[in-house]
Amino acid sequence: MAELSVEIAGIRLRNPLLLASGIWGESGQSLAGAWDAGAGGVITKSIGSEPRPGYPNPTVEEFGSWGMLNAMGLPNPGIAEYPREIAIARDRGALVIGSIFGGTAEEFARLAREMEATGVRALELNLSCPHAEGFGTEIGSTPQDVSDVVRAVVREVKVPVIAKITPNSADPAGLAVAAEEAGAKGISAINTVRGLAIDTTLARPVLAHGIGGLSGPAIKSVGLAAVWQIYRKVTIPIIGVGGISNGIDALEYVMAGARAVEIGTAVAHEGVRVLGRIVRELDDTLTERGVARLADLVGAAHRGFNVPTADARP
Amino acid sequence: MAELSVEIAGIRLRNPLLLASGIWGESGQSLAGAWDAGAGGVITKSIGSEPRPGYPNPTVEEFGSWGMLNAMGLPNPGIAEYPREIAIARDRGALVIGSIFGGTAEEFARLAREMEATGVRALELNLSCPHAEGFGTEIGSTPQDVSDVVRAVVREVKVPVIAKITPNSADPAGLAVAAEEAGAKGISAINTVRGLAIDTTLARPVLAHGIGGLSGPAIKSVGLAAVWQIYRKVTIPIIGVGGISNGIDALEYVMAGARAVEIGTAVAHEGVRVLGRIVRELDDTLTERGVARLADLVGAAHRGFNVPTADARP
Amino acid sequence: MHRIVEIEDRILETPSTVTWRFPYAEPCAPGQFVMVWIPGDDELPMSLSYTDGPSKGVTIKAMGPTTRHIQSIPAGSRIGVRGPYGNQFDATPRRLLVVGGGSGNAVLAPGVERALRTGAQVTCALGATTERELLFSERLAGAGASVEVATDDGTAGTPGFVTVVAQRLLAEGAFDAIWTCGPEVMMRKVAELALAYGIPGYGSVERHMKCAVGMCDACSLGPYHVCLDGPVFRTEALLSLEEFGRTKRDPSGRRVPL
Amino acid sequence: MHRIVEIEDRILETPSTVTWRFPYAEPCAPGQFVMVWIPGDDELPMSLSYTDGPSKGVTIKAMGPTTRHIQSIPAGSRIGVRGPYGNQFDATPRRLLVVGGGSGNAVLAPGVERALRTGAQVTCALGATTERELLFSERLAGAGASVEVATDDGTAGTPGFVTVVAQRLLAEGAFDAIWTCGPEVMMRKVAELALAYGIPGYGSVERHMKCAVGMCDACSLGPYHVCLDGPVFRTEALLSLEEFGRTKRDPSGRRVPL
Ligand SMILES: Cc1cc2nc3c(=O)[nH]c(=O)nc-3n(C[C@H](O)[C@H](O)[C@H](O)COP(=O)(O)OP(=O)(O)OC[C@H]3O[C@@H](n4cnc5c(N)ncnc54)[C@H](O)[C@@H]3O)c2cc1C
Ligand SMILES: Cc1cc2nc3c(=O)[nH]c(=O)nc-3n(C[C@H](O)[C@H](O)[C@H](O)COP(=O)(O)OP(=O)(O)OC[C@H]3O[C@@H](n4cnc5c(N)ncnc54)[C@H](O)[C@@H]3O)c2cc1C
Ligand SMILES: Cc1cc2nc3c(=O)[nH]c(=O)nc-3n(C[C@H](O)[C@H](O)[C@H](O)COP(=O)(O)O)c2cc1C
Ligand SMILES: Cc1cc2nc3c(=O)[nH]c(=O)nc-3n(C[C@H](O)[C@H](O)[C@H](O)COP(=O)(O)O)c2cc1C
Ligand code: FES
Ligand code: FES
Repeated sequence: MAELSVEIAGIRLRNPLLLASGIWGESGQSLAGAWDAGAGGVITKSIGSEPRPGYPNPTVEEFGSWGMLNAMGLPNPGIAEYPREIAIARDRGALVIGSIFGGTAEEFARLAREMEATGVRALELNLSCPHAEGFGTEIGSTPQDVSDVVRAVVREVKVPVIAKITPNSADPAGLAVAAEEAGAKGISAINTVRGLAIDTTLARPVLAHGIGGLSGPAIKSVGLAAVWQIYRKVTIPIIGVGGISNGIDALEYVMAGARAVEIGTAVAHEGVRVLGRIVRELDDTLTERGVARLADLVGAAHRGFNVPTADARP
Repeated sequence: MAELSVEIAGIRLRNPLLLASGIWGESGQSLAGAWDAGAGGVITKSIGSEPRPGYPNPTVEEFGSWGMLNAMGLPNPGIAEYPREIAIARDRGALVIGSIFGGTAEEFARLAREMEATGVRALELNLSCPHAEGFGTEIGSTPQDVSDVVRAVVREVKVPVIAKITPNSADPAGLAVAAEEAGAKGISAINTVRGLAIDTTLARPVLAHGIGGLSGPAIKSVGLAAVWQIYRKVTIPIIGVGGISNGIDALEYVMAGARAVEIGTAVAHEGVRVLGRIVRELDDTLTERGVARLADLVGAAHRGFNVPTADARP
Repeated sequence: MHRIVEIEDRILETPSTVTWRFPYAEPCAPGQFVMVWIPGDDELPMSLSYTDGPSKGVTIKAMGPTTRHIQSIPAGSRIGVRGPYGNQFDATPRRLLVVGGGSGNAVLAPGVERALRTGAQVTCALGATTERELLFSERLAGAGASVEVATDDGTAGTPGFVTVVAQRLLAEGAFDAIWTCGPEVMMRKVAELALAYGIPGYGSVERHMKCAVGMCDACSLGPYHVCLDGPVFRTEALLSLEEFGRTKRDPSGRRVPL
Repeated sequence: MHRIVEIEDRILETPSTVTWRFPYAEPCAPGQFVMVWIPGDDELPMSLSYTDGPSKGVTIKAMGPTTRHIQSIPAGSRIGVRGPYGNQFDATPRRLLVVGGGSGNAVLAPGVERALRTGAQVTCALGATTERELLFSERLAGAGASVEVATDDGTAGTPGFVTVVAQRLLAEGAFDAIWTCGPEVMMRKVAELALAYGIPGYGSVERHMKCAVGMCDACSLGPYHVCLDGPVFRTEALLSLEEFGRTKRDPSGRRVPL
């Protein structure tokens, strides 16, 4: 048994696996189920000011077993209804992180206050949904935007604030630096990658919304690159997200610089027992390799690594 | 037999399939081979001012059959040596498009003049390599940069100029608009998506350069999203690139708004005969569906499509 | 991945219900559902009313805008299909009681046919609001089931609720299993009967669906997800859920009365 | 994908050549190569000198910085391997003449062993600069090949070039096929002999490699790519190439003299 517990933003997690936002996150019993299945913590669906039905179906298109496109449209019951769901999960002992999204820094701040009041242990700000007009990436695509939102939220709440960063950026690390300077205590990276699928027999996009977000194994390398670059620029802990479906994937993120990871698409078809499986795989791998503490491996792939130049050879 | 020929930037292509830059593009005989295999045109490796060996190996890591990460480091023989390779391809009748990369707008302009003198029919500006320090994305990540480079090049040459845009941006369409306004006659989208792979037994990145670029089926939806968004913002023709490996993939790009497409990673293992295969598949599909001219389908997926709102339902 | 198929056959089953047959090669089992995409309109979960052979089928009742629109879509039209998803009805009962209401009969039909083919004795209690809306009573009788009918307005069979018929059948005969599908108040009643008679019960349940692959939480029902753990549940499990027969979640995830 | 394996055995074949054995489950054939990654250093193409069983092998001659470094890497070290890539030697000759030079002998060895196992008569002409650098002559003689040797300095076998021995063997005996691997000037000579005697010839060729999957163009050789169409080519095809035995491309793609 390796020591899998880690600390992020002042919170000790029994293991580094968090249920990603938007997955099993509308109902308190689902959050509790993910906790019971072995998650180190659960992140709620991103919650907004009002109930929001999301986009019409189709909202999801799967690509083989290596990728998934979705445009849910941030459906959520709204902050007024949601506390009862969090209460159910907390009553079952779950460590809950509350995710919120808004259209302005002020809206984020207001939601943050209400979310904090539910007893969540931290807030994750969704600054990165690639397909919601007026939210998400649109508000999180420049360092200035990120900074404004994080600053407004940090002023309002006592719980640690985690900024969830988009990969759809020339410089995700620059966004993370802006979040850190504005007072964020952690960075989650990444949200989905902007994508689209077209059905050629119908000559139309498959998803009702057209543009969606790519997730699953296809984006693992994209998330790893973001975590890698962010690790070199910030000192606050990083939570890696994107394409993790087994213990080795999780370890790749840890070595790239993540202190914890989130699991999203891997829950599809398998359900939350995937969380327990990945925890076990991580434990087995570390034990097999004689590593006592997972935390010692955070950023391990950076040690001794130098970027070569293209002129290194004749 | 459907009519597959298309016109981009004033050039008529016998079919819409171009060999992508960096694939079979160092040697004139390889370019000629791609032409003989059925390409509508061939794009050279991105050529710079000096010979450049590129990064040390490993430069490539494959993910199953759905993705590939590379960091070649823009190896190229340099603009002084390269004209003899183009001459070989042109002597065999190939329609050649010359790709160039530089560190400044002035360097691009100088290279463009020299590349034009080789008799290429158009120039593609690589504003989008995600892993070459000081080139590529670093110079093509803001509309201002794109505009400066395109403007400097357009001033120097008579052949049409095509700007190759990065997907590693909050707003690829904004980059395309900047290129159009600066005088570009076409947009290629996309180059590879920034990615990284780590080997956990060694605790180090797999590629010698660390960060690389993801290509292949994994990024098809990302390229489609970029083409879709660019099509809604520019009037110049778009060349779709990213993850195309069969006729249906190519058709998806056309319906998203591409007038031609480029084939890169699909050449791996199969060789350039993949180009002939995709042309045949495209032809068969159109014939089967009773479509006389491919050009009629450009942007077809936009017709009648409206983005729904998330509040469309109760 | 969505597969685009052509509706090869369109059968008007009742004034408000249509069956679509379409080619679909994936193996499907009675109880499973597919997501049916009407291009330009919505994508909806539909249980398979025909699960055998290369041509599958769904039977769709007009409930709201999309299912109403569906009634007028002609054969030859193209639809998107993905799936099948979910679990199936137990394949092994020997003496089976089936209690269906409304479009629930369509969900039960292929399982009944399979049970009959494997030699089971099947008794069906099928309900509808009125005779013209009665679904698949002839199909199932023709397949060899013993069929009893109930209509709310008494235009066919026993007047009143089908659960009354079910109660009588349970009092008269012996059964190894009960299957049910229909309005949840009806299914709750059947579940209680199953409990009272000590017979294993199975009910197919509907909740709002989006992903259909157990990820988005839209279809959550207590600790379950209908798309992943269902749509067929043991009726005992259903009875233990405070939500069953009382509330569901709307597309935003809010709890609303059923 | 790279697989990380441990070097289970390290054999010093000559003062400048080492063989690594490592577990590698992929099926491999004589003539094929793998990409061998020395973590922290380069990744290089290496033909397989052992292709059978769960443990494969490569035999590496010190040529430059990485291959020199390799000579001192101990057993138990971890390396990355991907592949196998490329084509293989023709499996069917009955009377085979093999002409190897330097580390080329390692490329030919597993094919010779396979030919002998399938009942072929194999005659090998193996060259080296000096006796101590002679590779695999005992391995191949032990496997049943008739082996003749040539050294540049005359310390073993016929003094001078191995092509002289080959020429004599061709004059004396009858062969269905000739295989060759070694310096390109040597291979060019063998190719000309094959042509003169009207015997099908096969040569394994080296070019700078990066992707190894036929994409980056680093290994282009006339219309071919060594990683995809080779490394084994018909010698007739090689003779028709102006580059063969004369020029190669450096890592930037520039043509440079061989
Ligand atoms: C597993 C499953 C199997 C089903 N099988 C059948 C069947 O075989 N035959 C049949 O006629 N109906 C079936 N339904 C119900 C059918 O999906 C709904 O009646 C249909 O979605 C109504 O859509 P609408 O747009 O016409 O109506 P709306 O006016 O939008 O809604 C009418 C009712 O349908 C529900 N509904 C709407 N969209 C969905 C959705 N995406 N998922 C679930 N419910 C929705 C609404 O909540 C409401 O209760 C099934 C539902 C599920 C979950
Ligand atoms: C298909 C193939 C099979 C080979 N099989 C063997 C073998 O079984 N045993 C053996 O000892 N050698 C083999 N080689 C050659 C071996 O790859 C080179 O000797 C080695 O790469 C030299 O690397 P270095 O860094 O030590 O030397 P450097 O000083 O870098 O170069 C020495 C020589 O090796 C060449 N070289 C360097 N890097 C590469 C590369 N990535 N690809 C190709 N050539 C390169 C250089 O161009 C130069 O000619 C093979 C090469 C190829 C293409
Ligand atoms: C169906 C679905 C819904 C999602 N909803 C949200 C959300 O509400 N808020 C959010 O921050 N991220 C959301 N995401 C993004 C995930 O949390 C995660 O960042 C992304 O999917 C990459 O991880 P994965 O590859 O493990 O899925 C959603 C992803 C999916 C697939
Ligand atoms: C090995 C390799 C080398 C590449 N080199 C270049 C290059 O020199 N210039 C360039 O503009 N794009 C280069 N690219 C990007 C491709 O042209 C293409 O945009 C990208 O790979 C996506 O297409 P694909 O999925 O079909 O490969 C390279 C891609 C690969 C895989
Ligand atoms: S429909 Fe998404 S979890 Fe069931
Ligand atoms: S090594 Fe890249 S094409 Fe052969």
